[in-house]
Amino acid sequence: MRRIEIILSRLLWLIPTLIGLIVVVFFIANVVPTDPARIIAGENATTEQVEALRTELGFDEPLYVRLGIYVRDLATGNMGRSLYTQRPIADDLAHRLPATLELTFAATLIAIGLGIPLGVVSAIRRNTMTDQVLRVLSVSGLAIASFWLAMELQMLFSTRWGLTPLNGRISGFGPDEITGFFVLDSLLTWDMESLGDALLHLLLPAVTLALPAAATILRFTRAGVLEVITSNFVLYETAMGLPRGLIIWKYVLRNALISTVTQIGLIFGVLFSGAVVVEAVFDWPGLGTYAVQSILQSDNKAILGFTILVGVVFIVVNLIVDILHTFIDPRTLK
Amino acid sequence: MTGLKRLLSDRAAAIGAGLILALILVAILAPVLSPYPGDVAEFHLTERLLPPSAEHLFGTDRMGSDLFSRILFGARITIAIAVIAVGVSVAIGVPIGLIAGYYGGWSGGLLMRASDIFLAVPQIVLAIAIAQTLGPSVENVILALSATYWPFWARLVYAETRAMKGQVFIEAAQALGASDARVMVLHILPNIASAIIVRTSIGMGATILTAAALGFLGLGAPPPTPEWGRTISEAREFLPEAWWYAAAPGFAIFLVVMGFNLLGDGLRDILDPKIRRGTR
Amino acid sequence: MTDALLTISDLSLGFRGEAGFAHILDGVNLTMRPGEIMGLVGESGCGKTTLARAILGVLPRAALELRGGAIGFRGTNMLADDGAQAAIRGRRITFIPQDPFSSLNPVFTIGEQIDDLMKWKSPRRGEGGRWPALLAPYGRSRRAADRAAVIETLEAVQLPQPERLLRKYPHEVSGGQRQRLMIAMALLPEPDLIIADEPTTALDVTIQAQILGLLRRLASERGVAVMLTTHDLGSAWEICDAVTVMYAGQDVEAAPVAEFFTAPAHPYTNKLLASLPDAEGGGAMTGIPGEVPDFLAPPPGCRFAPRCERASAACATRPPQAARGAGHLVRCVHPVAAPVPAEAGA
Amino acid sequence: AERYVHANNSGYDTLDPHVVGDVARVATRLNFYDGLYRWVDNPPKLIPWLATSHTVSDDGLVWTFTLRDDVKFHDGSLMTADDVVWSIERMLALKRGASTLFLPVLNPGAAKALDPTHVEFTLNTPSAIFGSIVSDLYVMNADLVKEHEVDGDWGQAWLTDHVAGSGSYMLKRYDPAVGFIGERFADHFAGWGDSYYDEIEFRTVLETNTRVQGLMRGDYDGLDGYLAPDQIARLREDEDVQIIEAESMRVFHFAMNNRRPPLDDINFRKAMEYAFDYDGFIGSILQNSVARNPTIIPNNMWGAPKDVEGYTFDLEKAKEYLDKVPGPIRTIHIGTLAGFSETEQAASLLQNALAKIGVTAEIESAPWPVVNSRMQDPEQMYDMVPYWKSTYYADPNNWIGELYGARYIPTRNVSGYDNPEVNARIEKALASTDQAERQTLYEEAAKIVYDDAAGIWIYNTKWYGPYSSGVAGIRFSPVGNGQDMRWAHPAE
Amino acid sequence: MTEPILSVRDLHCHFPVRGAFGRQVGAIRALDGISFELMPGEILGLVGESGCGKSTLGKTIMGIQPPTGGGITFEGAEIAGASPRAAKDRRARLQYAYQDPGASLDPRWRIGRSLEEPLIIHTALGAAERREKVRDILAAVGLPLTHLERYPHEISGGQQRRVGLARILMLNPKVVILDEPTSGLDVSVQATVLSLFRDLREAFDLTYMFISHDLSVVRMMCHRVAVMYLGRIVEIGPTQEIFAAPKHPYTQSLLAAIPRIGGARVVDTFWLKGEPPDASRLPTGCRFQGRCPHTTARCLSEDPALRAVGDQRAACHFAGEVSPPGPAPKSSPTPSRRALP
Ligand SMILES: Nc1ncnc2c1ncn2[C@@H]1O[C@H](COP(=O)(O)OP(=O)(O)OP(=O)(O)O)[C@@H](O)[C@H]1O
Ligand SMILES: Nc1ncnc2c1ncn2[C@@H]1O[C@H](COP(=O)(O)OP(=O)(O)OP(=O)(O)O)[C@@H](O)[C@H]1O
Ligand SMILES: [Mg+2]
Ligand SMILES: [Mg+2]
Repeated sequence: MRRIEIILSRLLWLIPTLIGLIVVVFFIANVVPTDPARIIAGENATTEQVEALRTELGFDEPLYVRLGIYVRDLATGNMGRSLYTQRPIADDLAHRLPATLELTFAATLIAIGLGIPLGVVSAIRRNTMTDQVLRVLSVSGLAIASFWLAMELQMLFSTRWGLTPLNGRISGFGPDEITGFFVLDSLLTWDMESLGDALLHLLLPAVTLALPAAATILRFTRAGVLEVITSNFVLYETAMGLPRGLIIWKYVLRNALISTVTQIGLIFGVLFSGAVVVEAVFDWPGLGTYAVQSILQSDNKAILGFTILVGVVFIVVNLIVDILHTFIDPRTLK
Repeated sequence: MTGLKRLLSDRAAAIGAGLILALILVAILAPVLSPYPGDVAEFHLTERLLPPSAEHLFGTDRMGSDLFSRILFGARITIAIAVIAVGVSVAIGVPIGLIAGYYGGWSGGLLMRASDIFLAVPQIVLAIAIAQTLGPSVENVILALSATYWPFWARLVYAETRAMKGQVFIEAAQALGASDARVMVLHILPNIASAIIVRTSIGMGATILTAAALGFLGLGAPPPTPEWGRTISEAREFLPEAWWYAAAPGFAIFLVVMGFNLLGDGLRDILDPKIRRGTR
Repeated sequence: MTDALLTISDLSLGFRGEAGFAHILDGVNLTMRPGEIMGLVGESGCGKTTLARAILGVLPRAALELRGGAIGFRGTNMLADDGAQAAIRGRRITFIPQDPFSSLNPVFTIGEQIDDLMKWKSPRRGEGGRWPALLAPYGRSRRAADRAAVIETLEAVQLPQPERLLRKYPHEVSGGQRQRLMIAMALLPEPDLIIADEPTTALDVTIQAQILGLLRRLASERGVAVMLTTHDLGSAWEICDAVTVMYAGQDVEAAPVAEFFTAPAHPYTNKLLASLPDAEGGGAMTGIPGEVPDFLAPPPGCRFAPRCERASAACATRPPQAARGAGHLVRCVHPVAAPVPAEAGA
Repeated sequence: AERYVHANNSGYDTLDPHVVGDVARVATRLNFYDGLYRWVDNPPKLIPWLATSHTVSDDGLVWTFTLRDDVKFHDGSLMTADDVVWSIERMLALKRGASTLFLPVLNPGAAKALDPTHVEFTLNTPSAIFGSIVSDLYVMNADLVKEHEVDGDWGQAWLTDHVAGSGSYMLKRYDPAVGFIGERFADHFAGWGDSYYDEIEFRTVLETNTRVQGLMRGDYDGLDGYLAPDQIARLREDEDVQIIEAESMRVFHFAMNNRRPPLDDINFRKAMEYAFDYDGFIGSILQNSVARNPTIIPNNMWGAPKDVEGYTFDLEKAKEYLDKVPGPIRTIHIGTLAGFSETEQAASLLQNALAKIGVTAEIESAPWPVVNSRMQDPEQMYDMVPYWKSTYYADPNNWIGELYGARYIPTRNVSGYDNPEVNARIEKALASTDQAERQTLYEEAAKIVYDDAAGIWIYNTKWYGPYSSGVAGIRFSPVGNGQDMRWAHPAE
Repeated sequence: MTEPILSVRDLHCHFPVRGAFGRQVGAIRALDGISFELMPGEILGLVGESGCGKSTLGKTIMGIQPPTGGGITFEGAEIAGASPRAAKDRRARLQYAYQDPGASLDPRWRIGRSLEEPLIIHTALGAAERREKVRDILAAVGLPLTHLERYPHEISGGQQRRVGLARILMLNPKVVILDEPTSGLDVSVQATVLSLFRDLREAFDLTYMFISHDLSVVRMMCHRVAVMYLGRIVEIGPTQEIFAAPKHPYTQSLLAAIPRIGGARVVDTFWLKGEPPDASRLPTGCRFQGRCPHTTARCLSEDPALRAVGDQRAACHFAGEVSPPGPAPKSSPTPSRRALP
């Protein structure tokens, strides 16, 4: 009951935040020195053509009218057309979203799979060699520019050693589309060849993306475990002679995860944004590549749409994290 | 004084401080240290893409300029971006967070909602949107980073201030009749300063990474600026043969960000009153 | 004493930190018999908790430095680490913590925490079955028997609706109920000794009276020995059979409860009793001038000497325990002369 | 079945041939659709395609094309003159892509189907180049498209992802984020030889380095041909890769804003001409992979003046000219194209040389659309912009006319250069049908522009088509960039 | 009869309990109709279980916590509802000593600076005068001058309490509200701190409101005692009377719970069951009903008001008629302590 209330109130907060976001991003995107009408009209358009198009597309209207129109259209899922691809931006984004989500999920899984256990180990082996090494690694993980790491990994693993594919989500076109997630689709259609291929393509980008996130999770888990481990209930559980493994991996970890879970929401955002550059390096046909392309083409509406979509995904993920929180930490329901 | 000694006794923090000191020195002394200071703008077309050697420690770039010299000069840009962007963010975010956190209520809520909006999108995405709109230049990168980074500070300071407000000594000061300004500036601010300092250090690192990413995407400084992110993107075309071209700026970024992170971690250990009290 | 349950002899330990070695326990001797309720009293920071934790084996290992002595529980050396201790901890010796608010894990239901305890520490747990520890099965029949015991014990500590309680989270029950729960959990493994570290300090007087009464009744019914650490002499008076006083990491006096309050021999004990608020109102409490010594550089010998009016040069070496009566031991070169007649009103 | 895989540098966001006109995405137009004529080979020549021939009225206004009667669309229906008329109407209505070539000379409704195999276009002004641009009139299956029309959108929504053409390949798969696969259309009117590719796959691979590495790894069979010389050099070392060289018609030059001081002063412009290190740029940076092109018209295009040597890098001379420019000289702004490193390198080189003669220059990098829209606005135009002029049709007007004729100010003549001498010649050449006369007119015009130092002309791009050695039959033409895949086939 | 220096009338302080969407779903009635008077020079004890509203009462009087209803008169003037700053000067004469004095000092300020702060805020004294005054007061509370240079965490709990007092005394207050001034202190330290309170009262002519949950301390220190239960005063009267003959069942149970060293073990016979209910969910009628052994139907419906019973006043329908079950508290409950040498 209380959980539903929490979710509802979070959902309610979402609306003003989203509207605010749209307004802010809209204004940012419209301080442009460029003339979108001219870009749409194409390289060889005459001045009259451009003028006509400008009126037709409503670029003559004052900014707030255009904002109103934009928000109205947005409510119906219409983000306008991309200057560059000429397609509805909403379609473009929807089409590319699964690719980015697949990459981000894979990276999140890797980050969690690496970060949490290593964080726990680092904490319980505090100040040992293991801990020192892990700490150095995690600080390094956070200091590496992901695009650079991506380039270097690609250069070594793909170009030099030929172990992994260079770019893309799969060799050529993917398996028959059901969900848009290649790994899922190839499982659903039991296309093992595509599955292997897709996973191999996923490997480098996901790892690149995951490393800083894993480092963050490691640090938070370590700090969380260290904090929890000094708490009274751990002392009590230890004094009552419960096995160390049970205490650490069940009782301590669950408590330490409370703060880590909040981090995962933020990390998702980090990964999503990291995807912009990492996708660009690996030619991953997702939102990041789309965003970079839109940047190169000065396609403001597309960037606007991308930014809003990222905002929505980010907000939704944080909502999920909040809900998850109520399961991990029953005190939030109080 | 004792603070400095403590800082230096923490190995990680000492390394971090060392790296940053080196960065600052390099930035200041770039004209002296670099073997070819002219190569920031000067080309030697016949010496393009030479591998590292005694003459060119880090090799040469696509225009035949000495990479080592350019990396040294790049440090200046990096410092300028990080210091100004973080400085502006702090200058905006800290007062907002402090006031919103102290007074709370309606206006505080509004301020926080405003920062929520900015935080609803990963910083780099907003920064990209802004930088792309304004056009590529170092000034615009700084502007984009500041405009998108202040909410972090507002958030941090807000949370810290709220926590502080619950502290008995703040209530005691108020009960004593201290004015709001007095309580905020003399009591709250010094007590949350350590959190701000720690985050500033780590924030510098994060800002450098973001700025480099913008440079990499072509949203940063125009050529022939020796900005590190841009140098990496220039280098891409010449990989894997000219490996040094990307390796040098990549490592430079890594070391500097590492420096700030290590320093931040060390400062956290030193400044965190919880830990300090624990040692008593 | 062959019938001793717990024997602590010349225990000396401390913690090594940045500032140096803090010598917390200095030659502590203490004996407990089965079924005895022993009060370990002393002012804040005198090492009560440290001693309790030493017995439980939960002192922070990294900083700990053992200087000597032994803790024997029924012939097992609790300071060694040869596996026998693990079997005793939580089974033969259980623990009631000071703060019931933070000693239960906040994110698991009470039932789940008790289940884990019973899985590992129930008296019905067989020794055999060489399963890797964490994978050991929890048989259905034992589970049912354990569950019955849990319900029975929860009722014994007067917790209403035990079935429902098990489904709750710790934050959903009040402080008094939580402390009852801790008592139940301490009793469930059917131990020989319960270490209760200030179990009522965090509670109100009315609740304290309830909890102490409960603890005393159940302990004597079940024949469990209890070591109760407290700085509240009133609590000690209420439920203890015997009292040991500590000062700055040294045991100074041990006596049966009546004798302790009527015929204290150590100057410190006397001063302590004199510091109690006069129940009649009025009158001046003397307090004890001076401060507790620094553990980093404690005075040699008797640590109370610097604050003691009776101190002399002889106090620079620690006096041995001297018997003052049946079960009444004192460590002082200049004990307070004669036992004061009991009930000698003011 | 043999499949050819091509990695392309830009995305295939739409398959509609009427809304995009850029060279990078020419593959969908050439392979899925057919025009009335088709450009092939190098130097480019027009060959009959959907049309077998045409006639022009004496006044140069009425153009009548005779169509083939055996052209089948992919769905098997026959192409008729009505399809052609509908297609040109569609282009004129959408005002996108190649329509900008037609709009100035053709009004809506000015095309008529005389009978199923004859189409007549009535121009509103004579145009010597009309014959060259009908290759860009891609004919659609009008009936099919009309079925999918929504709200009078001329089938735009549907045609983004679908093909309604008669081209050599039929659409098999398409994903705007990935690319497309075409399947050989066996019934194509032009027939097929003995050897061909059954499938062609065009994939978008934005990063140059990835394309090059992919070709070397064997992921791809061919790439777009405008690679940096360093990449070409690397590819040459790979035994499994062949580089097909061809002189292109893509002139790299600096557009200069002739309207604004100090660039309105011929002495200053001359100083600029002498301040660019042509040899350093072509010789070192581009490693002599291209040839110097002294004027705006590509050397290999007719109409290019023969006796022009080209300006040389001579700072002494530059200084001399500069001294004749009165007053202090302000900072010069050079706009470069983000993502096109050659423009950055060229601008840096000029900046560097200018610094030596006391002129400060600043470089502003921006994406092409931004640069382009600024260039077209006289107020916002940079002082100089280095970029390429590509071949939209193989006629000198594509270069000299569009870049320096007053009629194209400000859209394509971004320098604002307006010289009556030049204008007269360009206008005359546009109206004339006499090839020899036109050639002379263009040669003269180009020479005048050269003497006026209206821009800095640097080189004519060379096309280096990188293909795997298993590919044969690539037929390069500057207009189609060798991506007309029907001629290609696996090597023996 | 002298005028009361401080009087509180029907004081209420409710804390809203908010559910989702910030809507109020209930209230914690921390103060629910408190009235009493404080005479110049007296020490009024305030006892009660944890969470019954003792600190809230103190803070509401101080203006730290705005009241939701009722009035407070200090030195003849109404001060309820005024912000601390508005009544700045008057408040200077009314001071509150925090429950945890360590926490009431800024951890980053040296003791000396903290002590000077009240003077900077309220007076126009020069730096030298301020320092002199600080030294005087510091001596009065029995701390060495060297402590001025220390940080709060560098001194002991008892010393922190002295610093807390010194800080309050800087402004020459009339009334000091001492919130649990000895909780957490060892008996040996407690003794010295209590005698300090007494000495200071003499030296500075102070009036104390002494909040505590330690009945024996209250008994020793106070002239009058008020017993609070869940936001109400359930019994108030002279210390002697309250301890000798408590009229309210709750007071009776409180007294019954105190260990009596040398006497019978109270834990074996202690009769009060249960714990106080959640302050946000008070029952109708008497708020002690759930735990009171004498509950009748009237108690369930009717909220008893404070009324005079003998020398004291109690809020119980049966005040004076009921006595605790089991062994009744002896009129002189504690066998006296033995004389100490
Ligand atoms: N891990 C440790 N490292 C260093 N000193 C410690 C450590 N644990 C405890 N001490 C010190 O040992 C002394 C005794 O502490 P202990 O907790 O045993 O006292 P206590 O008698 O239980 O006091 P209280 O009544 O306050 O609970 C204290 O001075 C404490 O600061
Ligand atoms: N600022 C606040 N907001 C909400 N509830 C509060 C606030 N302050 C106090 N309360 C509630 O009011 C009630 C009374 O609190 P108060 O601190 O006055 O109790 P107390 O008698 O001083 O207890 P203790 O003996 O523990 O100090 C408690 O239920 C408490 O939770
Ligand atoms: Mg303790
Ligand atoms: Mg309180």
